[in-house]
Amino acid sequence: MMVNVLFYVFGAILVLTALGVITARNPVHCALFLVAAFLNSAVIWLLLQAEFLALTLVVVYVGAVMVLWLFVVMMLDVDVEKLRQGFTRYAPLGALIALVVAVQIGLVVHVRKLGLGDTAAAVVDRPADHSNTQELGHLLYTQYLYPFEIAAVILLVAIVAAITLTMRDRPGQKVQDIGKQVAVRAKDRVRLVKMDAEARQ
Amino acid sequence: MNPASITRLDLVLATPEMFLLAATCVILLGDLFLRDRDRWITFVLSLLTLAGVGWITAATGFTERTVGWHGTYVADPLSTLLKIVACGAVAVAFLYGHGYLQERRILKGEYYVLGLFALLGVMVLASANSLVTLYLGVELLALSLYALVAFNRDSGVAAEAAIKYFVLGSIASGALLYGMSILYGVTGSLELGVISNAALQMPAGQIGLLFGLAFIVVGVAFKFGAVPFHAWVPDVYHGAPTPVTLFLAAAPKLGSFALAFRLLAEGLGAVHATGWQDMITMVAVLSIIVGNVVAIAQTNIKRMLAYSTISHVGFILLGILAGTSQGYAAALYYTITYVIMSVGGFGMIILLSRKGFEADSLEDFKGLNARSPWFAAVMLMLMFSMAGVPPFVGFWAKLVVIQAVLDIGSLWLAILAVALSVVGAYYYLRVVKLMYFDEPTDKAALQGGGGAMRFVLSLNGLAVLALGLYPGLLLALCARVIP
Amino acid sequence: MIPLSHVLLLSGILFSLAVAGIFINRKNVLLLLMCIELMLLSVNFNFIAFSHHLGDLAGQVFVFFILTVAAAESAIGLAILVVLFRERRSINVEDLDAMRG
Amino acid sequence: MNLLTVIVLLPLAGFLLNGLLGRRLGRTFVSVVGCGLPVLAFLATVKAVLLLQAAGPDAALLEVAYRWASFGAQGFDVAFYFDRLTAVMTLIITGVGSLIHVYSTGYMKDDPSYARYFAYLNLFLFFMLTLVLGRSLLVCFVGWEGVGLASYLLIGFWFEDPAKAAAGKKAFITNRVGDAGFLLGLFLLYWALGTVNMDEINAAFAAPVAPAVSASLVGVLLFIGATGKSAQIPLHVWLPDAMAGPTPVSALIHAATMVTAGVYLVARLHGIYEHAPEASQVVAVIGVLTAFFAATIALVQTDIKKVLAYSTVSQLGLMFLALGVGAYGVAVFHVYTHAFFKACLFLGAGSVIHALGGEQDIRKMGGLWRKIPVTFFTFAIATAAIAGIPPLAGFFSKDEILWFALASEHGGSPILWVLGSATSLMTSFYMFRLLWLTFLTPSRMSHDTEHHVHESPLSMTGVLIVLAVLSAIGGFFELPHFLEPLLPMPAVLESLEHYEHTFVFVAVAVALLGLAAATFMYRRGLARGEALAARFPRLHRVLGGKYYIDELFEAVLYRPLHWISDRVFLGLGDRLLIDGSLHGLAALTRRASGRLSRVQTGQLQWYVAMAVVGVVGCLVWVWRHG
Repeated sequence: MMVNVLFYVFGAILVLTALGVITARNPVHCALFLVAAFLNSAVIWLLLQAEFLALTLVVVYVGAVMVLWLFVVMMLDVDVEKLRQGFTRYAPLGALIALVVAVQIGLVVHVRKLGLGDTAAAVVDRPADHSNTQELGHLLYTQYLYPFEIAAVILLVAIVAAITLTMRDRPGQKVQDIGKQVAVRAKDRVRLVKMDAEARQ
Repeated sequence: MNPASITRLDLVLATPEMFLLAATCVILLGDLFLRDRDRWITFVLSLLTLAGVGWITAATGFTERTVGWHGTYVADPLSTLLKIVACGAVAVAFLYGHGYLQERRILKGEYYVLGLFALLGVMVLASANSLVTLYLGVELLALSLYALVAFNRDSGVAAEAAIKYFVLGSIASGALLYGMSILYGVTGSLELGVISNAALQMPAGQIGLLFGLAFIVVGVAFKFGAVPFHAWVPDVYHGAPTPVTLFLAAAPKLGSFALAFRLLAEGLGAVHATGWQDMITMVAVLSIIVGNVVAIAQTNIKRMLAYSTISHVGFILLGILAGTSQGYAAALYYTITYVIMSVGGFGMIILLSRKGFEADSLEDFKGLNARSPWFAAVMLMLMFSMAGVPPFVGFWAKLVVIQAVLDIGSLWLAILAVALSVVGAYYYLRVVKLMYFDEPTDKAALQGGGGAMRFVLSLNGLAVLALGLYPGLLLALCARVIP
Repeated sequence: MIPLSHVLLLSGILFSLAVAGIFINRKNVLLLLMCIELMLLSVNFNFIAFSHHLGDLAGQVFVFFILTVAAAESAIGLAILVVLFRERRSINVEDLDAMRG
Repeated sequence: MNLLTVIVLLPLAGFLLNGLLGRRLGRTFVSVVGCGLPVLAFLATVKAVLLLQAAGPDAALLEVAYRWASFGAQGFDVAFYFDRLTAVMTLIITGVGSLIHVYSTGYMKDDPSYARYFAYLNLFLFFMLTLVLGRSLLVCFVGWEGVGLASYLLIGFWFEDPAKAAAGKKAFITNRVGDAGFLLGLFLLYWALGTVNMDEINAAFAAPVAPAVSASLVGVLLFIGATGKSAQIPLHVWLPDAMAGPTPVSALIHAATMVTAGVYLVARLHGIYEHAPEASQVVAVIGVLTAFFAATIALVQTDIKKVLAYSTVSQLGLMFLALGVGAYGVAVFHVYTHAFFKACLFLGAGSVIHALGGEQDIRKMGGLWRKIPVTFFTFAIATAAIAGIPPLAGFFSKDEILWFALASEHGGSPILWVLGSATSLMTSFYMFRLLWLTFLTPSRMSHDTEHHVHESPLSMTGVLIVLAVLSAIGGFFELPHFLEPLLPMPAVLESLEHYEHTFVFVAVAVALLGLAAATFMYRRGLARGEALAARFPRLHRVLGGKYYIDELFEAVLYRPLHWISDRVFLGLGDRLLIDGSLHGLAALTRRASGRLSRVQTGQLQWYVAMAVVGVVGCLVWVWRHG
């Protein structure tokens, strides 16, 4: 019972934060709303016994990915006021679309229950020492090893792509070449010139 | 032995992928130590890699359907064929693009690395036997392509194309995933074989299944670039650097076919008639109409070919919607011939371009016959083939697809397809007219492309003719790999 | 015990909010990317709910992969955005119309 | 030895040799290859005909060149099929083709693209032979498309002139419309019968169990293809424009061979049409209407090639009329005689144009018979032949067409006969008008032009003489009888059986009437009459009696016909029907294209909106079916 109450409370907050994401004026606020949405989701996932994923969401997603987002938001430093012009013009349209999609989805998943009927959940009570993490880990490294490796490749692609696209060595950029610095000789830097003394003019 | 462990068979099955991944990592690292003018080493290594992958795929090719990696991977004749063709397409794309990128000083090793990763994505898709693998294959392919499109960092148009591609592609992934999640919930499994069995058990018109299916069809149509989910195609083809456009038109279409076949035919074959046939029919018809009609108004040849791609996708979907073995074989045949033709078409644009000049306007093809009769003839063959004029291979492709549609008794679809291919002939013909009957605006000899590219491009044109004169071989192959 | 259909409904609402968000934001590409994140989150809800309901961990594994891919996607999307901003000095969606027709 | 394959491949070899090496090896090489290989093909055809004759009346030679494609159990072979019908067509193509190649060596002597011209001409022959020799409808279709391409290349041969290039495109696009019909018919036949071999298709329709497809539907679809290639209403628009090409091309492609491909197709698939009375009726009606209206147009044309072009359309109409009433052999007979006299006329016109340095307007000719007598005599014989003056070739074939139009049990009717005879009258009239104005009336040429008039070289006049002789005696060969084992003649209505000879006289009388009328009208030439009238207004009034009659003639006959031609056919037919349908469709497509392409606004959200509409559509579908 407690679980249900928590679910509805956090579910409501989640919907509100999601609304915040799409309606907030300032991109920084949007990003923060998104963080809040993720945190709420993590709680609900805990209620659904997906402990490992809930923690991953908080640690990896909120902790790393959203920070990256905030960096970019601030780096791009766009004019907030201009960004929201025309917002009200499109808001009704957006609301209408949201309503249509939500009603259609709701009819199928809630009213018709996906045609599955009111089947009882196959949830079994887990023993106290049950570890969701361990089980997931076991699956990932055995049954899902192949997809796991591909996921790794995807991350590699992301690294390669992000670096290719954003790192640039402009001409005239000043960089240190340690090898050259070490290999340098005195005669490369200083030239001793013998000159005759000149008479004062 | 632990039943959950990886067997020797699993390793053998995935040898091509493992080799490709290893070789790509070597290239990625090796390229760091190369100076710009030594970049050809990366190029040669990439080609060698592709040859190696092709060879390994052919050598380990499984004649029987073999499932491995705990049901996430499948090796069958279809996957072997798709992988080999994809390797060939990527190799040709690299070959055509090399000179172009070098001339414009945007040649970087990452072009090849990302291209090879995209190929890996196609291969993953070709061998996918579970929703997870399919999804990861789609994403691996898509992420590599987003980056490739934005590859020329000094081009605002390319960045714009990339962001559009990214946003629309991500929405497509979202829809696809939503569908997959519903499918998982309804059938209780991620493995295509289990899903297929579960779908068979269900009553016709099971709402949950259809609901998931709708989103999956949307995702597949998005990735194919079919109307009304096509909007990214013209802009991305137009904005991306030509070698990348060439790449986009080649291997990814094979991936899209694999996605459609694995998901719709293998996973959801049970709900073909009561499920996705109607939706795919609508999408295919719209694609053929919009693609052929809008192409007429184009003045940019890359955009024109983009719309022509949309119409070709419509034809591929016609084969798929038939839902019969012949239909799938026809669609596969169409896909492969489309890849050959479009690679040639974009190759011609590269050939006509030179440093500081993009031959992407239709006008640039004016009087090509006077400048180079041979390449005008090559382009003529490609255009006629795309228009579906016999004896070129494009005709056979259209013929088998229409045959498949007639076999399921859809006379109206066949009539529509034939009628619109007549409309389509108009814009292909315009290119021919420009080449043969107009004065060249630019009398300079062709400069683009080295000897190797010209040679391969000539072969490419001749292949369209040769495959049209001897269509039996490829047709039989396509029919054999479809179970 | 949380009813399955309520979780699915919640995820449906998230999904439709995400779609609506894509429409409402006419000015900032960045916000479109956030809406896509929201969309993926709703899909994750579906998988976790089904996984819970079926007593099958495969759904959770899928979510794990989606999270991975979403992170990679963010990285690439933001990188493209940075390139775009450098070229155009703007990430206004309405300015993205150099190609049309 | 694969004789049939050799026949087809010889011109292809010519194309490759001339196309690849021609520019380097010089004109002599090009001429020898360009003319020699078609002649060799002709000789090979003769050999094949001898073989065929030895084998018996309804035998056929069959040669499988190679297996093209196989789907499942069904195979597509590239096979060549040679029976009497094919023999006639192949003899015409290689024979007349060779002659025209020879003629071209003189006509195109000074053209800088000599090699390219011969390469295209050989390419055309290759495709045309593929078309008639192919056993399967599919091979036939390859030839069908190929001749379209070759004709496109040749019409636009002088592409420096944009109007000519546009004409080439018009021809190609109009033909594509017809091709859609052809393709659909082909698919339907394959779908229903599992074969596209034409002899097997005929057999299937003759079998006691009717095939699972309506013969009329297939017949009409294939006929749509034929209307495109053979310039019948409403797809006839391209042929007059196609005269932009070099004149020998007009003679070969647009008179003697390619345009008769539609006739060949229908005759070859007579098995379908015999069992499709509705389709046959369509063929007959379209044919006779085309014949009639094209003839009215020809009455008022002033460009020598345009007159001949409309006359070709009109004669093709007569051929379809014959097909429509089941007289397939007679139609082929007319193809055969028409090939001679029309080729002779076109080449003669070419000789005239050549002599006048490019002038094509008959109002600026006249009196040429003294200066270019060979051209004149051959032209006159061919004119008499097309007009149906006995005993020249045209008389025999045309007479039989009109007879069967009236008396055939397979759809003959008096209306068809009346329209056909009227066409015949007009044909005679406008052809003699042409003859008078070009050759016989006093000269209306400028002094400068007149000074340069010269007879054409032997390569051209020799060919003219050969063709004139053939036009004169060709009719004595009883072609319909020769073809009868293959293409049976329709039965004749019993009530009319005994009147055949009467109608022969009527036909001759009609032809002579046309001759008389033209002589009456144009004996003195228009220009002379006008000049006289201007100089001696009094005398003009005194001599007016003749002119009153002229005016009466004009008021009674000429004006209404002109009106019909201008208003009804050009106005209603061309502008309304063609602009309204074909061009209208093209314009509509282009406009739709412009509109639809504006959908692609570049706005990302709009793109998403389209997709969302798609998603919602899919969900609605689910809701209705779930």
